[in-house]
Amino acid sequence: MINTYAVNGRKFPKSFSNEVSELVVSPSCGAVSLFIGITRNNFEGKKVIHLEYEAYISMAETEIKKICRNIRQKWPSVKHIAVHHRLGVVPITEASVIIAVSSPHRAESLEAVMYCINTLKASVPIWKKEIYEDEYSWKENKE
Amino acid sequence: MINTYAVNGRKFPKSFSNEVSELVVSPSCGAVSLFIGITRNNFEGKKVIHLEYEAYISMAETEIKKICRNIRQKWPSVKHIAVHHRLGVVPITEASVIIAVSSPHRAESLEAVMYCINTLKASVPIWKKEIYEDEYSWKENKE
Amino acid sequence: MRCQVSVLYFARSAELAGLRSETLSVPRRITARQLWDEIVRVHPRLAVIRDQVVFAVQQEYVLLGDQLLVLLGPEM
Amino acid sequence: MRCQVSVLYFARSAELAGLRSETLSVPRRITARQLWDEIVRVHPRLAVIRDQVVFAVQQEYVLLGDQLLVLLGPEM
Repeated sequence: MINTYAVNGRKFPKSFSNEVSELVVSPSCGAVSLFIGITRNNFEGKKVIHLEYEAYISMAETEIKKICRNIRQKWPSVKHIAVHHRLGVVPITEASVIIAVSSPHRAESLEAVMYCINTLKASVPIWKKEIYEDEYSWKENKE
Repeated sequence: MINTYAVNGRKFPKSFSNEVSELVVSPSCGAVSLFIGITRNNFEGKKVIHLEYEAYISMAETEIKKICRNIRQKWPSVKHIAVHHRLGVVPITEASVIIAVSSPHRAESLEAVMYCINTLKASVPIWKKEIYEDEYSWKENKE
Repeated sequence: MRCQVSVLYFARSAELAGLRSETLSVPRRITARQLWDEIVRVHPRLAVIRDQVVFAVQQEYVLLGDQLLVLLGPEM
Repeated sequence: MRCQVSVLYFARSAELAGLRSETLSVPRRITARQLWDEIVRVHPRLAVIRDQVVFAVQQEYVLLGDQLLVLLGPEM
């Protein structure tokens, strides 16, 4: 059982989602579920140029550790969990967050990934600045 | 809006999950959810050597088309859907099925992937033969 | 009136029947259950999977009940 | 009795305060709301985000209420 997590400014390499999913593969697991959060080109009708993420890194990692602990309580059969959040500028169509969870059967990994991204958005101190064509706006990372 | 689906004997290339997730990325989508079904090393305590999948291919593709149609009815904001199922022998820790769905917001892609794999297992004519050390067993693809 | 239908076997049913496809001559007006019985007459070993078999006609699943099938195409 | 606390600012609060971290001297016995008020005294522009601010002390979220904080570490 491994929890892997990182919140930092490193750009995700090409085929990073593949690397993250391989981190959680296990011979005893029939299911890997992934969620990839991506910068999209609009917010409430406004054209987004890019996003910029900022975190209270040490606290963010503490909060992600708590999420991993909760996942293991709720779904004891979950095997490996990987959570990677990128900081700084993230251009459109690039990933800012990748979550992968493995489990013997599919229901647990699917539910755990859903719980993980929802709780991450609600409780981990990461903020995003939406840069529009002529203005910007700081958001909690909820959306 | 693109539906991509394939049921055939082609081995998934390395970093295929990455390719499939890239198939569904769109500038208007903030979320990509993936499910990867993998051969695991045991079934009800018995050691599995590998799995062998067989399908009624043309009907399987028809049923997957129906699933895509249902996803678009249930979650109209879903953008792209990709479903790839491999046939023949699939060794342990290798993927037999990869599903990816993109949507502007995360809830839709997460729910659609969950629906897609559950419905695929329930309704698509694909069978798996579990090869144990000294016996084998044909299953509907439900598990 | 009889017609030719092409029957495909998969997974365990292919193993039990000993082949993956064949053409059978069956009455054109036939229920799903009668059609299954015709098939079992040709391949008695299939009888053991009666309760688990997944049965499709013209790529649509059908239950092994009394509903009348409409056999049109060559494929069943 | 007063103590030195290290205050970190993120996102909009960093922009409004004009800095990302600083050390402030505050009473050791203080409620969350009083601590916020101390911070706003130093950086009046922060007043506008009072209703949205996410406030954490020793890496634990706290509401801007009357609960007494235990200020131990250097970090707030």
